[in-house]
Amino acid sequence: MSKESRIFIEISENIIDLNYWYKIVSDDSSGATSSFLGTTRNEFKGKSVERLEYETYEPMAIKEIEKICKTILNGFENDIKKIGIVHRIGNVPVGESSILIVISSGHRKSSLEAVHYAIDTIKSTVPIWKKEFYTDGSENQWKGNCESCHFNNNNHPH
Amino acid sequence: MSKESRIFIEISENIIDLNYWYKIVSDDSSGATSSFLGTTRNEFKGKSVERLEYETYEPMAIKEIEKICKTILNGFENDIKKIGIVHRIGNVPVGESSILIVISSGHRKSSLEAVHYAIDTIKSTVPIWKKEFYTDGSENQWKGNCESCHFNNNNHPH
Amino acid sequence: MSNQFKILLFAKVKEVIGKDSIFIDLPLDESTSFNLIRKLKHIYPQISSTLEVSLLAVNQEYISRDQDIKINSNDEIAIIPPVSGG
Amino acid sequence: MSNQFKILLFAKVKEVIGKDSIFIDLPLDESTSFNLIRKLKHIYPQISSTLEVSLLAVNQEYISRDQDIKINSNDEIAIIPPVSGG
Repeated sequence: MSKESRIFIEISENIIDLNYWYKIVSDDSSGATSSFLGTTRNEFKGKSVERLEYETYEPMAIKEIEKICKTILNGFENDIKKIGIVHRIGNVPVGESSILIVISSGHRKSSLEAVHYAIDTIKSTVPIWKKEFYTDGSENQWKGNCESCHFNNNNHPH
Repeated sequence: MSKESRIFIEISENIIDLNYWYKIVSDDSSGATSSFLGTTRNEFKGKSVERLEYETYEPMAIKEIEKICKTILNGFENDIKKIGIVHRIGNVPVGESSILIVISSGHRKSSLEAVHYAIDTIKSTVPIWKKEFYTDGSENQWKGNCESCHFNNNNHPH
Repeated sequence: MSNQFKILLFAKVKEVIGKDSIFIDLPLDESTSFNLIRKLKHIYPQISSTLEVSLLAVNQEYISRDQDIKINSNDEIAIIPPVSGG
Repeated sequence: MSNQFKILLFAKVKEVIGKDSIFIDLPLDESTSFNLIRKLKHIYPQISSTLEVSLLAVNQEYISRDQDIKINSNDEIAIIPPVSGG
Protein backbone atom coordinates (compact mmCIF):
# COMPACT_ATOMS: atom_id res chain seq x y z
CA MET A 1 0.00 0.00 0.00
CA SER A 2 1.53 3.32 -1.03
CA LYS A 3 1.92 6.02 1.56
CA GLU A 4 -0.31 8.32 -0.43
CA SER A 5 -3.34 6.07 -0.29
CA ARG A 6 -3.01 6.08 3.48
CA ILE A 7 -3.20 9.87 3.87
CA PHE A 8 -6.45 11.81 3.45
CA ILE A 9 -6.38 15.60 3.74
CA GLU A 10 -9.08 18.16 3.12
CA ILE A 11 -9.53 21.88 3.68
CA SER A 12 -13.08 23.01 3.03
CA GLU A 13 -15.93 25.23 4.16
CA ASN A 14 -18.23 22.28 4.78
CA ILE A 15 -19.38 20.93 8.12
CA ILE A 16 -17.13 18.04 9.16
CA ASP A 17 -18.72 14.61 8.68
CA LEU A 18 -17.43 12.39 11.49
CA ASN A 19 -18.61 9.08 10.00
CA TYR A 20 -17.03 9.79 6.63
CA TRP A 21 -13.61 10.35 8.21
CA TYR A 22 -13.81 7.38 10.52
CA LYS A 23 -14.77 5.19 7.57
CA ILE A 24 -11.93 6.52 5.41
CA VAL A 25 -9.26 5.48 7.96
CA SER A 26 -10.83 2.14 8.85
CA ASP A 27 -8.65 -0.84 8.13
CA ASP A 28 -9.01 -4.52 8.99
CA SER A 29 -5.47 -4.58 10.37
CA SER A 30 -6.26 -1.70 12.73
CA GLY A 31 -7.18 -2.36 16.35
CA ALA A 32 -7.24 1.27 17.42
CA THR A 33 -8.56 4.54 16.04
CA SER A 34 -7.74 7.71 17.93
CA SER A 35 -9.06 11.13 17.13
CA PHE A 36 -9.11 14.79 17.98
CA LEU A 37 -11.97 17.15 17.19
CA GLY A 38 -11.46 20.89 17.69
CA THR A 39 -14.59 22.91 18.36
CA THR A 40 -15.34 26.62 18.71
CA ARG A 41 -15.79 27.20 22.42
CA ASN A 42 -18.07 29.86 23.88
CA GLU A 43 -15.46 31.90 25.70
CA PHE A 44 -11.88 33.09 25.63
CA LYS A 45 -10.37 34.48 28.82
CA GLY A 46 -13.77 35.44 30.14
CA LYS A 47 -14.99 37.03 26.90
CA SER A 48 -18.05 35.47 25.32
CA VAL A 49 -17.25 34.19 21.83
CA GLU A 50 -19.79 34.15 19.01
CA ARG A 51 -17.80 32.48 16.23
CA LEU A 52 -14.39 31.98 14.70
CA GLU A 53 -13.45 32.80 11.16
CA TYR A 54 -10.68 30.72 9.59
CA GLU A 55 -8.51 31.68 6.65
CA THR A 56 -5.75 29.66 4.98
CA TYR A 57 -2.91 29.76 2.50
CA GLU A 58 -4.32 26.56 1.10
CA PRO A 59 -1.60 25.00 -1.10
CA MET A 60 1.04 25.54 1.55
CA ALA A 61 -1.32 24.37 4.32
CA ILE A 62 -1.90 21.11 2.42
CA LYS A 63 1.85 20.68 1.98
CA GLU A 64 2.55 21.25 5.67
CA ILE A 65 -0.19 18.82 6.69
CA GLU A 66 1.25 16.26 4.26
CA LYS A 67 4.65 16.64 5.92
CA ILE A 68 3.08 15.96 9.30
CA CYS A 69 1.31 12.88 7.94
CA LYS A 70 4.51 11.50 6.41
CA THR A 71 6.40 12.05 9.65
CA ILE A 72 3.66 10.13 11.44
CA LEU A 73 3.67 7.21 8.97
CA ASN A 74 7.46 6.93 9.29
CA GLY A 75 7.40 7.10 13.07
CA PHE A 76 5.29 5.63 15.84
CA GLU A 77 6.89 2.21 15.43
CA ASN A 78 5.52 1.88 11.89
CA ASP A 79 2.23 0.94 13.49
CA ILE A 80 0.11 3.68 11.87
CA LYS A 81 -2.37 2.45 9.24
CA LYS A 82 -4.21 5.52 7.90
CA ILE A 83 -4.50 9.23 8.67
CA GLY A 84 -7.41 11.56 7.97
CA ILE A 85 -7.14 15.30 8.62
CA VAL A 86 -9.81 17.82 7.68
CA HIS A 87 -9.74 21.53 8.53
CA ARG A 88 -12.77 23.70 8.04
CA ILE A 89 -12.31 27.32 6.97
CA GLY A 90 -14.68 30.28 6.88
CA ASN A 91 -17.15 30.81 9.72
CA VAL A 92 -17.30 28.26 12.50
CA PRO A 93 -19.95 29.12 15.13
CA VAL A 94 -19.77 28.02 18.78
CA GLY A 95 -20.33 24.27 19.11
CA GLU A 96 -19.26 23.49 15.53
CA SER A 97 -15.93 21.93 14.66
CA SER A 98 -12.93 23.36 12.85
CA ILE A 99 -10.64 20.34 12.73
CA LEU A 100 -10.83 16.58 12.87
CA ILE A 101 -7.81 14.31 13.03
CA VAL A 102 -8.51 10.55 12.87
CA ILE A 103 -5.68 8.03 12.89
CA SER A 104 -5.89 4.24 12.81
CA SER A 105 -3.13 1.98 14.09
CA GLY A 106 -2.39 -1.61 14.97
CA HIS A 107 -2.20 -0.92 18.69
CA ARG A 108 -3.51 1.89 20.84
CA LYS A 109 -0.36 3.68 21.94
CA SER A 110 0.80 4.70 18.47
CA SER A 111 -2.40 6.36 17.25
CA LEU A 112 -3.04 8.02 20.62
CA GLU A 113 0.41 9.59 20.51
CA ALA A 114 0.22 10.35 16.79
CA VAL A 115 -3.01 12.32 17.21
CA HIS A 116 -1.42 14.37 19.99
CA TYR A 117 1.64 15.04 17.81
CA ALA A 118 -0.55 15.94 14.82
CA ILE A 119 -2.66 18.56 16.57
CA ASP A 120 0.32 20.12 18.36
CA THR A 121 2.25 20.37 15.10
CA ILE A 122 -0.67 21.61 13.02
CA LYS A 123 -1.19 24.40 15.53
CA SER A 124 2.42 25.49 15.22
CA THR A 125 3.30 25.03 11.54
CA VAL A 126 0.27 24.99 9.23
CA PRO A 127 -0.64 28.36 7.65
CA ILE A 128 -4.20 28.63 8.87
CA TRP A 129 -5.38 31.61 10.90
CA LYS A 130 -8.43 32.28 13.02
CA LYS A 131 -10.11 35.46 14.04
CA GLU A 132 -12.26 35.52 17.13
CA PHE A 133 -15.59 37.39 17.13
CA TYR A 134 -17.15 38.34 20.47
CA THR A 135 -20.81 38.61 21.42
CA ASP A 136 -20.28 41.91 23.25
CA GLY A 137 -19.34 43.60 19.99
CA SER A 138 -15.76 44.27 21.11
CA GLU A 139 -13.15 44.31 18.39
CA ASN A 140 -12.49 40.95 16.79
CA GLN A 141 -9.00 39.52 17.21
CA TRP A 142 -6.61 37.59 15.00
CA LYS A 143 -5.13 34.77 17.07
CA GLY A 144 -1.53 33.61 16.80
CA ASN A 145 0.31 30.74 18.45
CA CYS A 146 3.61 31.68 20.00
CA GLU A 147 5.20 28.43 18.80
CA SER A 148 5.11 29.69 15.24
CA CYS A 149 6.73 33.05 16.10
CA HIS A 150 9.86 31.23 17.14
CA PHE A 151 9.79 28.89 14.19
CA ASN A 152 13.00 28.17 12.36
CA ASN A 153 14.02 25.29 10.15
CA ASN A 154 16.31 23.90 12.82
CA ASN A 155 13.54 22.99 15.18
CA HIS A 156 11.17 22.00 12.43
CA PRO A 157 10.35 18.34 13.13
CA HIS A 158 10.83 17.23 9.52
CA MET B 1 -23.46 20.78 36.91
CA SER B 2 -23.27 17.60 38.97
CA LYS B 3 -20.52 15.13 38.24
CA GLU B 4 -23.07 12.45 37.42
CA SER B 5 -24.61 14.34 34.53
CA ARG B 6 -21.16 14.60 33.00
CA ILE B 7 -20.49 10.84 32.93
CA PHE B 8 -22.18 8.54 30.42
CA ILE B 9 -21.46 4.81 30.60
CA GLU B 10 -23.00 1.93 28.71
CA ILE B 11 -22.31 -1.77 28.30
CA SER B 12 -24.42 -3.34 25.58
CA GLU B 13 -24.54 -5.80 22.71
CA ASN B 14 -25.41 -3.09 20.19
CA ILE B 15 -23.18 -1.66 17.48
CA ILE B 16 -21.56 1.54 18.75
CA ASP B 17 -23.11 4.72 17.36
CA LEU B 18 -20.30 7.27 16.98
CA ASN B 19 -22.52 10.31 16.45
CA TYR B 20 -24.65 9.56 19.51
CA TRP B 21 -21.58 9.49 21.78
CA TYR B 22 -19.98 12.58 20.29
CA LYS B 23 -23.27 14.44 20.73
CA ILE B 24 -23.66 13.31 24.35
CA VAL B 25 -20.30 14.79 25.37
CA SER B 26 -20.62 17.99 23.33
CA ASP B 27 -20.55 21.15 25.41
CA ASP B 28 -20.40 24.82 24.42
CA SER B 29 -17.51 25.36 26.82
CA SER B 30 -15.50 22.58 25.19
CA GLY B 31 -12.87 23.36 22.59
CA ALA B 32 -11.55 19.83 22.27
CA THR B 33 -13.02 16.35 22.01
CA SER B 34 -10.61 13.42 22.03
CA SER B 35 -11.57 9.84 21.49
CA PHE B 36 -10.42 6.26 21.27
CA LEU B 37 -12.20 3.55 19.32
CA GLY B 38 -11.08 -0.06 19.77
CA THR B 39 -11.75 -2.38 16.86
CA THR B 40 -11.38 -6.12 16.28
CA ARG B 41 -8.28 -6.51 14.12
CA ASN B 42 -7.80 -9.30 11.63
CA GLU B 43 -4.74 -10.90 13.15
CA PHE B 44 -2.97 -11.68 16.40
CA LYS B 45 0.70 -12.67 16.25
CA GLY B 46 0.33 -13.91 12.70
CA LYS B 47 -2.89 -15.85 13.31
CA SER B 48 -5.90 -14.76 11.30
CA VAL B 49 -8.72 -13.62 13.61
CA GLU B 50 -12.39 -14.07 12.75
CA ARG B 51 -14.07 -12.39 15.71
CA LEU B 52 -13.83 -11.60 19.40
CA GLU B 53 -16.39 -12.55 21.98
CA TYR B 54 -16.68 -10.29 25.02
CA GLU B 55 -18.12 -11.18 28.40
CA THR B 56 -18.50 -8.98 31.48
CA TYR B 57 -19.31 -8.90 35.16
CA GLU B 58 -21.56 -6.00 34.39
CA PRO B 59 -22.38 -4.29 37.72
CA MET B 60 -18.73 -4.35 38.77
CA ALA B 61 -17.57 -3.26 35.31
CA ILE B 62 -19.87 -0.23 35.49
CA LYS B 63 -18.53 0.59 38.97
CA GLU B 64 -14.92 0.35 37.82
CA ILE B 65 -15.59 2.52 34.77
CA GLU B 66 -17.32 5.05 37.05
CA LYS B 67 -14.21 5.18 39.25
CA ILE B 68 -12.08 5.89 36.19
CA CYS B 69 -14.46 8.66 35.10
CA LYS B 70 -14.44 10.28 38.54
CA THR B 71 -10.65 10.17 38.67
CA ILE B 72 -10.60 11.89 35.27
CA LEU B 73 -13.07 14.61 36.28
CA ASN B 74 -11.03 15.33 39.42
CA GLY B 75 -7.73 15.44 37.55
CA PHE B 76 -6.50 16.83 34.26
CA GLU B 77 -6.47 20.37 35.63
CA ASN B 78 -10.25 20.29 36.13
CA ASP B 79 -10.53 20.96 32.42
CA ILE B 80 -12.64 17.88 31.54
CA LYS B 81 -16.24 18.65 30.57
CA LYS B 82 -17.93 15.32 29.80
CA ILE B 83 -16.99 11.67 29.43
CA GLY B 84 -18.71 8.98 27.37
CA ILE B 85 -17.61 5.35 27.55
CA VAL B 86 -19.39 2.48 25.84
CA HIS B 87 -18.22 -1.12 25.75
CA ARG B 88 -19.82 -3.64 23.47
CA ILE B 89 -20.14 -7.26 24.64
CA GLY B 90 -21.00 -10.46 22.79
CA ASN B 91 -19.63 -11.08 19.30
CA VAL B 92 -17.55 -8.38 17.67
CA PRO B 93 -16.41 -9.37 14.14
CA VAL B 94 -13.26 -8.01 12.47
CA GLY B 95 -13.66 -4.34 11.58
CA GLU B 96 -16.36 -3.69 14.18
CA SER B 97 -15.74 -1.81 17.42
CA SER B 98 -15.73 -3.02 20.99
CA ILE B 99 -15.10 0.22 22.84
CA LEU B 100 -15.49 3.95 22.36
CA ILE B 101 -14.17 6.56 24.78
CA VAL B 102 -15.07 10.17 23.99
CA ILE B 103 -13.99 13.00 26.28
CA SER B 104 -14.60 16.73 25.88
CA SER B 105 -12.42 19.37 27.52
CA GLY B 106 -11.71 23.06 27.48
CA HIS B 107 -8.29 22.65 25.92
CA ARG B 108 -6.73 19.86 23.92
CA LYS B 109 -4.07 18.52 26.27
CA SER B 110 -6.42 17.41 29.03
CA SER B 111 -8.82 15.33 26.94
CA LEU B 112 -6.00 13.83 24.85
CA GLU B 113 -4.29 12.65 28.02
CA ALA B 114 -7.53 11.63 29.72
CA VAL B 115 -8.47 9.34 26.81
CA HIS B 116 -5.06 7.68 27.01
CA TYR B 117 -5.43 7.23 30.77
CA ALA B 118 -8.98 5.88 30.37
CA ILE B 119 -8.16 3.15 27.84
CA ASP B 120 -5.01 2.06 29.69
CA THR B 121 -6.91 1.83 32.96
CA ILE B 122 -9.97 0.13 31.49
CA LYS B 123 -7.72 -2.54 30.01
CA SER B 124 -6.14 -3.24 33.38
CA THR B 125 -9.00 -2.91 35.89
CA VAL B 126 -12.46 -3.38 34.37
CA PRO B 127 -13.90 -6.93 34.57
CA ILE B 128 -14.46 -7.51 30.88
CA TRP B 129 -12.93 -10.46 29.07
CA LYS B 130 -12.45 -11.33 25.45
CA LYS B 131 -12.00 -14.62 23.67
CA GLU B 132 -10.30 -14.70 20.31
CA PHE B 133 -11.67 -16.94 17.53
CA TYR B 134 -9.39 -17.81 14.62
CA THR B 135 -10.27 -18.44 10.98
CA ASP B 136 -8.05 -21.54 10.79
CA GLY B 137 -10.25 -23.31 13.30
CA SER B 138 -7.48 -23.51 15.91
CA GLU B 139 -8.63 -23.43 19.51
CA ASN B 140 -10.09 -20.12 20.65
CA GLN B 141 -8.24 -18.28 23.41
CA TRP B 142 -9.25 -16.26 26.42
CA LYS B 143 -7.07 -13.17 26.52
CA GLY B 144 -5.73 -11.62 29.71
CA ASN B 145 -3.75 -8.46 30.30
CA CYS B 146 -0.70 -8.91 32.46
CA GLU B 147 -1.36 -5.59 34.21
CA SER B 148 -4.36 -7.09 35.95
CA CYS B 149 -2.46 -10.18 37.14
CA HIS B 150 -0.27 -7.96 39.24
CA PHE B 151 -3.14 -5.86 40.48
CA ASN B 152 -3.29 -4.90 44.12
CA ASN B 153 -5.01 -2.06 45.89
CA ASN B 154 -1.73 -0.28 46.48
CA ASN B 155 -1.12 0.46 42.85
CA HIS B 156 -4.76 0.98 42.08
CA PRO B 157 -4.97 4.55 40.76
CA HIS B 158 -7.99 5.49 42.88
CA MET C 1 -21.16 -24.59 61.92
CA SER C 2 -20.19 -23.45 58.48
CA ASN C 3 -20.97 -20.67 56.01
CA GLN C 4 -22.00 -21.29 52.45
CA PHE C 5 -20.60 -18.91 49.82
CA LYS C 6 -21.85 -18.41 46.31
CA ILE C 7 -18.96 -17.63 43.97
CA LEU C 8 -19.58 -16.00 40.58
CA LEU C 9 -17.41 -17.32 37.73
CA PHE C 10 -16.39 -15.61 34.52
CA ALA C 11 -14.43 -16.17 31.33
CA LYS C 12 -11.86 -18.97 31.49
CA VAL C 13 -12.82 -20.06 35.02
CA LYS C 14 -16.47 -20.31 34.06
CA GLU C 15 -15.56 -22.24 30.94
CA VAL C 16 -13.23 -24.71 32.67
CA ILE C 17 -15.66 -25.45 35.51
CA GLY C 18 -18.64 -25.36 33.18
CA LYS C 19 -20.87 -23.29 35.46
CA ASP C 20 -21.39 -19.57 36.02
CA SER C 21 -21.43 -19.96 39.81
CA ILE C 22 -20.45 -22.49 42.46
CA PHE C 23 -21.07 -22.92 46.18
CA ILE C 24 -18.28 -23.37 48.71
CA ASP C 25 -18.61 -24.16 52.42
CA LEU C 26 -16.16 -22.79 54.96
CA PRO C 27 -16.20 -23.21 58.75
CA LEU C 28 -17.55 -20.09 60.46
CA ASP C 29 -14.23 -19.20 62.07
CA GLU C 30 -12.31 -19.80 58.85
CA SER C 31 -14.43 -17.62 56.58
CA THR C 32 -11.68 -15.54 55.04
CA SER C 33 -10.55 -14.83 51.48
CA PHE C 34 -7.30 -16.81 51.83
CA ASN C 35 -9.16 -19.90 53.06
CA LEU C 36 -11.67 -19.56 50.26
CA ILE C 37 -8.93 -19.53 47.63
CA ARG C 38 -7.22 -22.50 49.30
CA LYS C 39 -10.46 -24.48 49.25
CA LEU C 40 -11.19 -23.51 45.63
CA LYS C 41 -7.80 -24.82 44.55
CA HIS C 42 -8.43 -28.04 46.45
CA ILE C 43 -11.88 -28.72 45.03
CA TYR C 44 -11.16 -27.42 41.52
CA PRO C 45 -7.51 -28.18 40.77
CA GLN C 46 -8.26 -27.51 37.07
CA ILE C 47 -8.47 -23.75 37.81
CA SER C 48 -5.55 -23.70 40.23
CA SER C 49 -3.12 -22.03 37.78
CA THR C 50 -5.72 -19.47 36.69
CA LEU C 51 -6.44 -18.65 40.35
CA GLU C 52 -2.76 -17.76 40.75
CA VAL C 53 -3.27 -14.79 38.41
CA SER C 54 -6.89 -14.04 39.33
CA LEU C 55 -8.30 -11.76 41.98
CA LEU C 56 -11.30 -12.04 44.23
CA ALA C 57 -13.93 -9.33 44.14
CA VAL C 58 -16.10 -8.96 47.22
CA ASN C 59 -19.24 -6.90 46.76
CA GLN C 60 -17.87 -5.76 43.41
CA GLU C 61 -14.60 -4.44 44.83
CA TYR C 62 -11.20 -5.99 44.19
CA ILE C 63 -9.44 -7.62 47.12
CA SER C 64 -5.66 -7.29 47.01
CA ARG C 65 -3.81 -10.53 46.53
CA ASP C 66 -1.99 -10.03 49.83
CA GLN C 67 -5.10 -9.17 51.85
CA ASP C 68 -6.80 -11.86 53.95
CA ILE C 69 -10.24 -10.45 54.74
CA LYS C 70 -13.26 -11.86 56.55
CA ILE C 71 -16.11 -12.80 54.23
CA ASN C 72 -19.78 -13.25 54.98
CA SER C 73 -22.23 -15.57 53.29
CA ASN C 74 -24.30 -12.68 51.98
CA ASP C 75 -21.28 -11.08 50.30
CA GLU C 76 -21.27 -11.08 46.51
CA ILE C 77 -18.05 -12.92 45.73
CA ALA C 78 -16.53 -13.33 42.28
CA ILE C 79 -13.35 -14.73 40.78
CA ILE C 80 -11.85 -12.21 38.36
CA PRO C 81 -9.36 -13.76 35.93
CA PRO C 82 -6.97 -11.36 34.17
CA VAL C 83 -9.20 -8.87 32.39
CA SER C 84 -9.01 -8.13 28.68
CA GLY C 85 -11.58 -5.50 27.84
CA GLY C 86 -11.04 -2.63 25.49
CA MET D 1 17.87 46.92 -13.13
CA SER D 2 15.41 45.64 -10.53
CA ASN D 3 13.21 42.63 -9.82
CA GLN D 4 9.54 42.88 -9.03
CA PHE D 5 8.18 40.53 -6.38
CA LYS D 6 4.58 39.65 -5.75
CA ILE D 7 3.98 39.04 -2.05
CA LEU D 8 0.91 37.13 -0.85
CA LEU D 9 -0.70 38.48 2.33
CA PHE D 10 -2.83 36.68 4.89
CA ALA D 11 -4.74 37.26 8.11
CA LYS D 12 -3.71 40.34 10.09
CA VAL D 13 -1.18 41.54 7.48
CA LYS D 14 -3.79 41.33 4.73
CA GLU D 15 -6.31 43.12 6.90
CA VAL D 16 -3.97 45.95 7.95
CA ILE D 17 -2.72 46.59 4.41
CA GLY D 18 -6.16 46.03 2.93
CA LYS D 19 -4.99 43.87 0.01
CA ASP D 20 -4.34 40.16 -0.45
CA SER D 21 -1.10 40.79 -2.34
CA ILE D 22 1.40 43.59 -2.93
CA PHE D 23 4.31 44.20 -5.32
CA ILE D 24 7.80 45.13 -4.13
CA ASP D 25 10.79 46.15 -6.27
CA LEU D 26 14.32 45.22 -5.25
CA PRO D 27 17.58 45.89 -7.14
CA LEU D 28 18.79 42.75 -8.94
CA ASP D 29 21.86 42.34 -6.76
CA GLU D 30 19.89 42.97 -3.56
CA SER D 31 17.16 40.39 -4.18
CA THR D 32 17.34 38.54 -0.88
CA SER D 33 14.85 37.73 1.84
CA PHE D 34 16.46 40.07 4.38
CA ASN D 35 16.32 43.00 1.97
CA LEU D 36 12.72 42.20 1.14
CA ILE D 37 11.72 42.29 4.81
CA ARG D 38 13.66 45.56 5.29
CA LYS D 39 11.86 47.14 2.38
CA LEU D 40 8.47 45.87 3.53
CA LYS D 41 8.97 47.47 6.94
CA HIS D 42 9.99 50.72 5.26
CA ILE D 43 7.02 50.90 2.89
CA TYR D 44 4.45 49.46 5.30
CA PRO D 45 5.43 50.58 8.81
CA GLN D 46 1.92 49.58 9.97
CA ILE D 47 2.89 45.89 9.68
CA SER D 48 6.40 46.31 11.07
CA SER D 49 5.60 44.76 14.47
CA THR D 50 3.70 41.86 12.91
CA LEU D 51 6.64 41.21 10.57
CA GLU D 52 8.84 40.75 13.65
CA VAL D 53 6.87 37.62 14.53
CA SER D 54 6.05 36.52 10.98
CA LEU D 55 7.96 34.28 8.61
CA LEU D 56 8.46 34.38 4.89
CA ALA D 57 7.44 31.40 2.81
CA VAL D 58 9.14 31.00 -0.55
CA ASN D 59 7.47 28.55 -2.91
CA GLN D 60 5.33 27.37 -0.02
CA GLU D 61 8.28 26.52 2.22
CA TYR D 62 9.17 28.39 5.41
CA ILE D 63 12.38 30.39 5.42
CA SER D 64 14.13 30.47 8.78
CA ARG D 65 14.23 33.86 10.42
CA ASP D 66 18.04 33.79 10.44
CA GLN D 67 18.41 32.73 6.80
CA ASP D 68 19.12 35.35 4.13
CA ILE D 69 18.32 33.61 0.85
CA LYS D 70 18.31 34.79 -2.75
CA ILE D 71 14.84 35.26 -4.18
CA ASN D 72 13.69 35.34 -7.79
CA SER D 73 10.81 37.27 -9.25
CA ASN D 74 9.00 34.09 -10.25
CA ASP D 75 9.15 32.71 -6.70
CA GLU D 76 5.85 32.47 -4.86
CA ILE D 77 6.47 34.59 -1.79
CA ALA D 78 4.13 34.94 1.19
CA ILE D 79 4.18 36.58 4.59
CA ILE D 80 3.07 34.08 7.25
CA PRO D 81 1.93 35.75 10.48
CA PRO D 82 1.81 33.52 13.59
CA VAL D 83 -0.53 30.69 12.67
CA SER D 84 -3.61 29.73 14.69
CA GLY D 85 -5.25 26.78 13.02
CA GLY D 86 -6.72 23.79 14.79
